[in-house]
Amino acid sequence: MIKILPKADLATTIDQWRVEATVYAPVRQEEVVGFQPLTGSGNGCFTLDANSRYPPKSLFLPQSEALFRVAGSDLEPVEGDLSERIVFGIRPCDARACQLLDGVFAGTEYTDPYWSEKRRHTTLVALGCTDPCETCFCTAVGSGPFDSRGADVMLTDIGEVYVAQADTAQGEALLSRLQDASQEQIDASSQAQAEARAAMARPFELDGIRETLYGLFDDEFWYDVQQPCLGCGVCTFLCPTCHCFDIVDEAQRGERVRNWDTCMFQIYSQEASGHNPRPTNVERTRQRIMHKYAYFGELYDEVGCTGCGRCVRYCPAGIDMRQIIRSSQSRG
Amino acid sequence: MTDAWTPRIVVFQCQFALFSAAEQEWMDTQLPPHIKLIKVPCSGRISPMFLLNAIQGGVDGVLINGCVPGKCHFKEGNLAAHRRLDEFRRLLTYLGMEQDRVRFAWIDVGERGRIRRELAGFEATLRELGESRRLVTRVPLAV
Amino acid sequence: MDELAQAIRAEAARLLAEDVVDVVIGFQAGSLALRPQPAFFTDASGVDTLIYNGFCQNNLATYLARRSREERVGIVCRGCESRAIRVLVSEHRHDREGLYLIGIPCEGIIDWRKAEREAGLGPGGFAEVLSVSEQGDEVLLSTRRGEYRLQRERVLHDSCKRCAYPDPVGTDITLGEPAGADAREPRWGLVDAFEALSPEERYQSFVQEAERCIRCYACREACPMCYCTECFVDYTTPRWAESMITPSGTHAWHIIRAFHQTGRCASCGACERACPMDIKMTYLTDKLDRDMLEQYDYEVGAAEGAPPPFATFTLDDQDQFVR
Amino acid sequence: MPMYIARTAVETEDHSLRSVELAFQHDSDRERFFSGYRPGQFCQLSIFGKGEASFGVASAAWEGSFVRFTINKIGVFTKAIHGMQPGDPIGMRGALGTWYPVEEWKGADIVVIGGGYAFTTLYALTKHLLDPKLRQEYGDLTVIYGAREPGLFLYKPEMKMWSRRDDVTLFQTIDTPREDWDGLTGYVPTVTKELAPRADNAVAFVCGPPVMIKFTLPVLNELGFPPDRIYTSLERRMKCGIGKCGRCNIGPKYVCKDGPVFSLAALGELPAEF
Repeated sequence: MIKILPKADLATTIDQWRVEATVYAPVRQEEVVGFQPLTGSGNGCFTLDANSRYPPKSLFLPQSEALFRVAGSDLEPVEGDLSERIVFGIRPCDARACQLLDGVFAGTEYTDPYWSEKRRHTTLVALGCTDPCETCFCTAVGSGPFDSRGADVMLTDIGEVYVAQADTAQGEALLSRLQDASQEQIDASSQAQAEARAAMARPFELDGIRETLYGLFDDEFWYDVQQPCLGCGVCTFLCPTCHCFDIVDEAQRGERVRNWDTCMFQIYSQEASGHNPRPTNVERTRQRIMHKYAYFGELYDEVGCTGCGRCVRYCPAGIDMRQIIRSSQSRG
Repeated sequence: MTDAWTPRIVVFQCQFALFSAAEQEWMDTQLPPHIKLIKVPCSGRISPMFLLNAIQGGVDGVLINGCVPGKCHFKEGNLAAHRRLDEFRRLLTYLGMEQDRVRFAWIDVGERGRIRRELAGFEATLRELGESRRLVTRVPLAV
Repeated sequence: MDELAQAIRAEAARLLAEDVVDVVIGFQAGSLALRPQPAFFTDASGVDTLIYNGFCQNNLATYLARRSREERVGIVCRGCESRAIRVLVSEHRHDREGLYLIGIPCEGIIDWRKAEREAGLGPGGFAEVLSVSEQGDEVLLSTRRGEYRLQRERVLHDSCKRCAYPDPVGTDITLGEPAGADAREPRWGLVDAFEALSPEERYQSFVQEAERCIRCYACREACPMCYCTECFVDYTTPRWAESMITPSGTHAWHIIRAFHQTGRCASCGACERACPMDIKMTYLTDKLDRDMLEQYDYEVGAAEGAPPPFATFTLDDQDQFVR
Repeated sequence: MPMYIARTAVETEDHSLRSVELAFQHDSDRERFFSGYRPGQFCQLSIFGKGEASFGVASAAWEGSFVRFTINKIGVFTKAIHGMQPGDPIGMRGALGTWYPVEEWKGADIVVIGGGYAFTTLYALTKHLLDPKLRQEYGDLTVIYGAREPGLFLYKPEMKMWSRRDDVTLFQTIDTPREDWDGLTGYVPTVTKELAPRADNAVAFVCGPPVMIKFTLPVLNELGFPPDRIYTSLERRMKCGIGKCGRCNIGPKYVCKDGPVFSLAALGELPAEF
């Protein structure tokens, strides 16, 4: 189903959506863009010129989430917010990240109810990237600026209107009231998509990356690439596909909670006995890269990176994932 | 705020600070329920994190009770405590906490009855300040 | 600037060739034009890639605590780095004999986010900065959409504008011409402005700033002074700071982190530059720095061997025991 | 599932290890647990306010309707368990992970090699094999068990019984000679080499501290055990127990879900991160 969403009608359309669901959109606070539930109407409430800095995976895997509460000697489930949600303006890389994480949380023998329930009640309206950023590399990791996997609706900006393509029943339901796109508009959107794709740099090819990395497992390579690394959690916390978490009892709150965790922290794999299988930043860096580019692929047949570029842009030590992959290939 | 409101006070007390067994006995057993006594080996043991935890947990006032300069059982624990905690109080005040919520009482030998006066005076100050609000963010531990 | 980079390169090459040090810590070009990267040179023939410019934003002293004490380290240092190193040496994190300080004057670090904003780039402008150059008071960004000329003063990092020590102290060699100690803005301007607010405004401002925190601890890791083996936030017995992304947890983090820097912070601003969420917290450490100066006449790293205020207590303090 | 503490016992002289036997609050839970449990698996134990942690099960199914764990007092959680009394409630998830696949090796000789307090799941395995209904389905059963000193052996009464039985051969060894010890001395790898259990038609199950495992595996290789007939159990810091929280992976395998028991052959295919 292909419809059009004129930019002039955007605010009213979103207002209509807000009657039945909570609409999340990228909102700028100071200089930081993040997804927030819209409380007012009008185009001024949100910003579409930049991707969110904080990854929208938090809508399904909040950074801190109570799993259950203890009341006396009983366990009480924590009432999650399961109202219908529409996420407007999520970028293809982040929507695709949600699809990859479905593999982790919903696709295996154990289904994570906290993730899955929130996913089920959410419609993702993705905004394709007609003007990708310098740090974007989605095309290199098997995706692209209009990859609609994970999204329910894909919007393509062709000037006055967005061409809106629905790929799922949820998406079709959302668009049902909109006007059909003309063939001319559809063609324009295909052209815009092709141009964006062609304009993107392709920093590396994925062929044989798994073998390359396995081959380098015990190589000095990891020592070299990790030297400037500070061992903070920026890359993993801003990453749309990093999903590791810690489970903690906050006794004072009476809750068992899970918090995002990161393989870059020393205590992440520290065992109670004091033994740490990843004792230095070298092993930890290797783990981060290999989880995305080797292990994830073995488990789910995809690279666990969507090329959003957040880790590249915000690394305080200027470490660049693309560069690491490239040098692994020239070294391996 | 009603008249029924009573400020909650935490006292961090150096175990050597009172010098008098009778007063210590009173502190240990007779304190009213709104005052919680936490004894430490020396005022130098009081970490800024103790203070922050108390303030975040909604205590209305923290009294730090130690020995006067020169009379520390460990020579200079109280001096270290004073420099550190006084600066920490300044930092919390900078962030909006009322300075008088943290009070020091350095008690010398022979100052019998001083601790009671300090507590009474502190309570009066806290009543004027009212309930602590800023920086109070933590679910208090049920005691 | 290029001359300075040449001089650093030559000195680094000499140190390595003459086996004075095992490694030289400096900068090299990163994959993004605005983001040079800390680099570690172990071979005189490899120093060609060493660079220096105003975009070099890391405090290199951070890497000292991460390296073996046996290693002889040459380190490129500006004012803030050299003061941080003094503290590290006084705290026995590294032996001064094992260090070779290559001092350089600092014109102030350019904030890449400000530069992008000023040029209307950044995420949203989406134009690639292909190269940068510094020409006197101007910074030139060239992109595929054209060139942007920026006023250096407008894009300097906030901490650098208040810097009172742009020239390094206690170095083994100092390259370039002294930058001079004229702070561009009043040194305690941030503290004064904050103190002028009402207590409620101060509190709300702190709360709002902390709200964005994602507890990635980039501020901790970027800080040369944060080298504890186990950080207080990671303690579980007792749990000093709530583990969750809650006001309680993040407030405790920022307050205690700052407080642990009392009398130790060299005001380099690396914590702010590292923050992925643009959180500004140097008004806390500035406040503590000013207090130390006013109370104990102590300046972090300004004098060799000066005892830090929290490690010295004298009976003269008596006068200050007000109650 | 809700459990309660049925019995606790101090295991070692230094009081650092304590065994707790847990009983089920609900019969349905008990049936479900024992229908699935195999020796080598672990459970997540949970005390609210203290957290959750993973422990290998140290009892065999036929021993009775309890589940035993032997726990080293080392952190917040284990300290809390040590302080618990019979009747206290405790939460349990499991059994989780893979097990020592003895059912695939009927007719073979079994060699069990353990060190320190990692002997827990190996005890479960040995005890499982000593089930009168099962014992005759296997060949010789040899147990090599090392500890730093005599007081640190677990399950002393049971060990005494095993040493008297003729359907199991038990060798206990301590690290350095002592006057009050007349058994074997020396580290487990060395002792294993000296005892040289027959490798043809035998399967080895190894568990112990990382350094012991590291040096025992080459010894077994030398003795002629091929990698697919050596199993070991690994330890990692775990949180979720079901392969989602990330931390316990070795390459693409999660120790909690795809382990903790791996054959050496399987480990050989993974990156050398253990």
